[in-house]
Amino acid sequence: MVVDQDLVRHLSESSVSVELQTEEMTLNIGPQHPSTHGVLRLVARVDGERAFDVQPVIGYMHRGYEKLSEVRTYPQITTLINRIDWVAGYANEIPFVVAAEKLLGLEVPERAQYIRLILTEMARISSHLIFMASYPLELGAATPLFFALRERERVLDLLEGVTGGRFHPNFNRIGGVKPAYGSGSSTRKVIQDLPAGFLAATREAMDRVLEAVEELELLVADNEIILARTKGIGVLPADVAAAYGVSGPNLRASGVAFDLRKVEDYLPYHLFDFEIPTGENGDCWDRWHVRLLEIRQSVRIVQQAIDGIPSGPLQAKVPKIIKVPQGETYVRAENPKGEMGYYLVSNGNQGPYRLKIRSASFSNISILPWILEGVLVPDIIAILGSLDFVLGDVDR
Amino acid sequence: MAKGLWVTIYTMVRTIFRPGKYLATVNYPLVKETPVPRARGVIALDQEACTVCMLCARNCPDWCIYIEGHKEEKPPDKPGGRVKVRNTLDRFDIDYALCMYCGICVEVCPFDALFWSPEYEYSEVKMGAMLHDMDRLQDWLETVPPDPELEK
Amino acid sequence: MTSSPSETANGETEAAEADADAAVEAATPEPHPLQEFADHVAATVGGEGAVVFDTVKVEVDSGDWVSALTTARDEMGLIFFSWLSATDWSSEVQVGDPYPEAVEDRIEVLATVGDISEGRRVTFSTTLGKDSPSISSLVGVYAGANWHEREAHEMFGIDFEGHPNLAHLYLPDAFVGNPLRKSFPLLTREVKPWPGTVDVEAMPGGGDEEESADGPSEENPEA
Amino acid sequence: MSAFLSDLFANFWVSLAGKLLLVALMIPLVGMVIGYAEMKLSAKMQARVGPYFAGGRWGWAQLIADGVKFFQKEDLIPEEADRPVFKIAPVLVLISTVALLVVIPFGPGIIFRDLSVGVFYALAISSLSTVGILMAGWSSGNKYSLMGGLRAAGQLIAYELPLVLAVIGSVMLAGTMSMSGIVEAQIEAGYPYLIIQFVGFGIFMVAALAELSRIPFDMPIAESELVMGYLTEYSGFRFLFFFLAEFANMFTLSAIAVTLFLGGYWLPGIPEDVLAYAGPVIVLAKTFLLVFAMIWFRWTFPRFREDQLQSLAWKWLIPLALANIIITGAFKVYL
Repeated sequence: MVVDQDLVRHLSESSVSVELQTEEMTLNIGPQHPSTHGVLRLVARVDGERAFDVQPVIGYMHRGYEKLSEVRTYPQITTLINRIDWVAGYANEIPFVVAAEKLLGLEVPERAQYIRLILTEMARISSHLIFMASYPLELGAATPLFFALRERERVLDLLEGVTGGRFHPNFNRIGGVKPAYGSGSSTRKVIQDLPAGFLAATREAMDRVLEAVEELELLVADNEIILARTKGIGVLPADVAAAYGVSGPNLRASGVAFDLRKVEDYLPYHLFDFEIPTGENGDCWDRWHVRLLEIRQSVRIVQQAIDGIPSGPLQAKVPKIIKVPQGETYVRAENPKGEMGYYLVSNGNQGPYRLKIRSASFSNISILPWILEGVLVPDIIAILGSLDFVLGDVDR
Repeated sequence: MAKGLWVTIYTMVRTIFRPGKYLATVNYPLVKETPVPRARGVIALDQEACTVCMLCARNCPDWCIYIEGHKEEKPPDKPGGRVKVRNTLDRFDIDYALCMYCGICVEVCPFDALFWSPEYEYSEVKMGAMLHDMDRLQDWLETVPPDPELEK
Repeated sequence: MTSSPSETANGETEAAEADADAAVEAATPEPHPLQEFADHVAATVGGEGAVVFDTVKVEVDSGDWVSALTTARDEMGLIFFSWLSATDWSSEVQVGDPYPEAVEDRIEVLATVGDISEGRRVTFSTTLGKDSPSISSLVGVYAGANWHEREAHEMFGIDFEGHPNLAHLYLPDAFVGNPLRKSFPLLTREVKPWPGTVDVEAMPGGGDEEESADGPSEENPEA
Repeated sequence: MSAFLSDLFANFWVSLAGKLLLVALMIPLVGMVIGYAEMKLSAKMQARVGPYFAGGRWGWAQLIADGVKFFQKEDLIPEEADRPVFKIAPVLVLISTVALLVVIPFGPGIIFRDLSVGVFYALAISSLSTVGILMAGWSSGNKYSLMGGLRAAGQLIAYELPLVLAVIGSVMLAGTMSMSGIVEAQIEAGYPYLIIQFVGFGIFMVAALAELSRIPFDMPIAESELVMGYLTEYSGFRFLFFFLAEFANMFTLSAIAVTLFLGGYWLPGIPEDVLAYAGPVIVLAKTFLLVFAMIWFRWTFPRFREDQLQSLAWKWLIPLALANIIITGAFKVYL
């Protein structure tokens, strides 16, 4: 009998492996991916569904605003900076003009302060509504998107009615808010105060926002699948968050009641009654819930501000060509995404010598390598979405 | 879960039966929303009012306004009067592909030659066509709305 | 080529400047409520504290950089890392306006840290030489310094010793140069002529006021 | 004339061709109706208009326009793809849908083929579509597709079991595996099996959603995670096949549920001679009711995570289905 020696050897050497040999795979999430909110790229090394190393790659949207600011005048820069975090464009302008006003030593008229505050809070509401819209979408629920966007549309319409821009209001001027249309004009000078009916329309819109927030709560907070997908996922302890510079609602979700609106004086927030909502565990659910509660607080602030808005001038007396005196200052503000600040170095000219833009999302997503270690691929998306970043705010 | 299902079915029923009240969107090319009067849609130019002072071009953060002009002598109104020198506009282009819609040019114009119009439907297939010349900008002037009333 | 905001050559803006100056003088308060805190921080970490326009700024020696911030974190409770960046102080400026008075050529590294309870914040600053600036990395103290230091590295060419991965953050790997240095030209403004150079004539109606509003004097010598 | 017609249809080949034509026409038709319903209903649930332009009124021609668009598109096949498998996969998915339609009774005697093992056949064929999905994911040469395909495979294994176990109750009660036999048994009993098999019905619908990979079980597609999962690399008419198959599959699986649990073409109070004509209408009405529920769920719920889906299947649905079988058995014995 002829025995195939090769076959025998092959059979004797082969063994059944009990340990499953798996191969690691590099998954390139982004820069074009439906849920990276723009051009964020994550290089994830995954073993099956579990990622053991995720490295973000940013810079696809770097526009060099810090350099561009050095060749522009102060009024021109507000045009640029409301494109940093474009879902809350208005809020970006505030710390910058406040920084310039600080160097100039200007007192901003009360009415202008109130208008700034109302519009900032409306920008916060619209930004948080975008989060309310996009976050369930990342978990697969499409309908909350439209409920949130519908209300955001209402808020943006009001913003547009005042400023003329939905996303890029460019409404703040050093010393106040945009004073007049054709300001140099000797023939036709139109003051840009709030348009008639704005206060009543805002009051109504705020009520509608509250209704929509209730609906969103029913749709999202009442859903067991959402809870299963977010509770205990992506837990961020407060001390780690602080060390990475994670700020805003993401920090408050970790249980820290810290809000720059309470401790800084860039806008007269001390006149109004509002609370700082905080989370308990710092997980994805808390980050969602804190933002939901913040919408309610912002609505409260807007309602109070509308009731108490004083009349008066819209702008302090400023020279026509603004030259900011020498000096340097750092002004930070509580933006919808977190701490937004400008370190302004002026050399006494029409434009800044150096402008450092501290944007919230940049620090907020620097936590990603830490927080995404060892999570499942669906959780990458859940955590990513819960951090609520905007790529313009990351790359500047 | 049940509450979420209730929200969607409730919205569906009320949207079907009272679309006028509850519909959040419009059939865009068929129905159009009116933009607010202050909306920064497109910049209109009043050629008559422009004195070619270059202020807008110089204040533009993007350098997207191109102006050329020349001096023109006007005969005196009365015989024996002074000969008037007037600046005449030869070229006034705004490159909307570059424009950031900040409105600084409109604000700095001392002669009320520039206005914002809320008109928005002027997209083009080719980028070069986004450069509007002075005649096109003049045409936008008709769409400029009166200023809104102010809140007291 | 200087190409945008710069001082105006003619003297018509003097009145406006005087206005601004007066406003500044009137509003700068002398003893600042934060001065005490600034002195306290400076004494604890070993440096010089000042309050500039409501910002507590503490200057430390570049050799004490890490130890100063460690002290700030551990003893002052400043656990929140806000940002780290730098300023290129230079008398020769490629783009934008130079400093009016001569400045010592140096790179100033800035880092702002704060607490997350009372809202106190301190901007630490240290000075480095212009040629191959180098400083110890803060990553061991504040984990968040990682990206900020990478940004400062590519933008200013500062070498952070001990940084785990000092690669480019925004720019392509092959990019040469440090864009935020004052010696780095801004290409977009180099390749296109300024449309404001064309000048027809001084305006008949507006007088000289409008002229003073225009931009760089170099490009518009008539103005 | 009618004698000629009946003679003609008595011919095996002619009747086969006629039935094939009918089935082949029904799939795109049903797919389009459901696709349109999904677009329009989801729009209303979100306070939107939905399609309104194509066709003039209510956008009724939207899906026809979409279909034409898909056929015009370039048929892209990635270089790294396993070409034959990549090409076959969408066809396989569509075929499984067509084949399912064959055993659904639309009225007394109105059935393409009354198999004695109809239920068995339906369940076997319905899992074929998942094989097609696995093939699509595997052959695309794309990591996202691969993950989507593997998720689909995991889902197939996890949900085929509850699906099979859920229908056993009805089969036991009817004592037959023929689809029309089960309907007749329900008519005879005088009540739809839903009344005693509500657990089975619930499990069947959940498993059917998973089988269809629709929200909340759309992990194989999961556009926010895996871009489009196994569909990522498909374009043109191959994508259209998947698209149609999804909607048609919604219909067929709902029709099976109607047959097994909701009494098929039977409605209480309607005499039998009317049923012969009204049967298809009743089946369609009941089926579209279930399809509507599927659409409703899709536009309300988010999606599960893969491991949550697995634990739902193995820890909840399978034990529940087994318990249901035991209880049904006891019920059958003591009745």
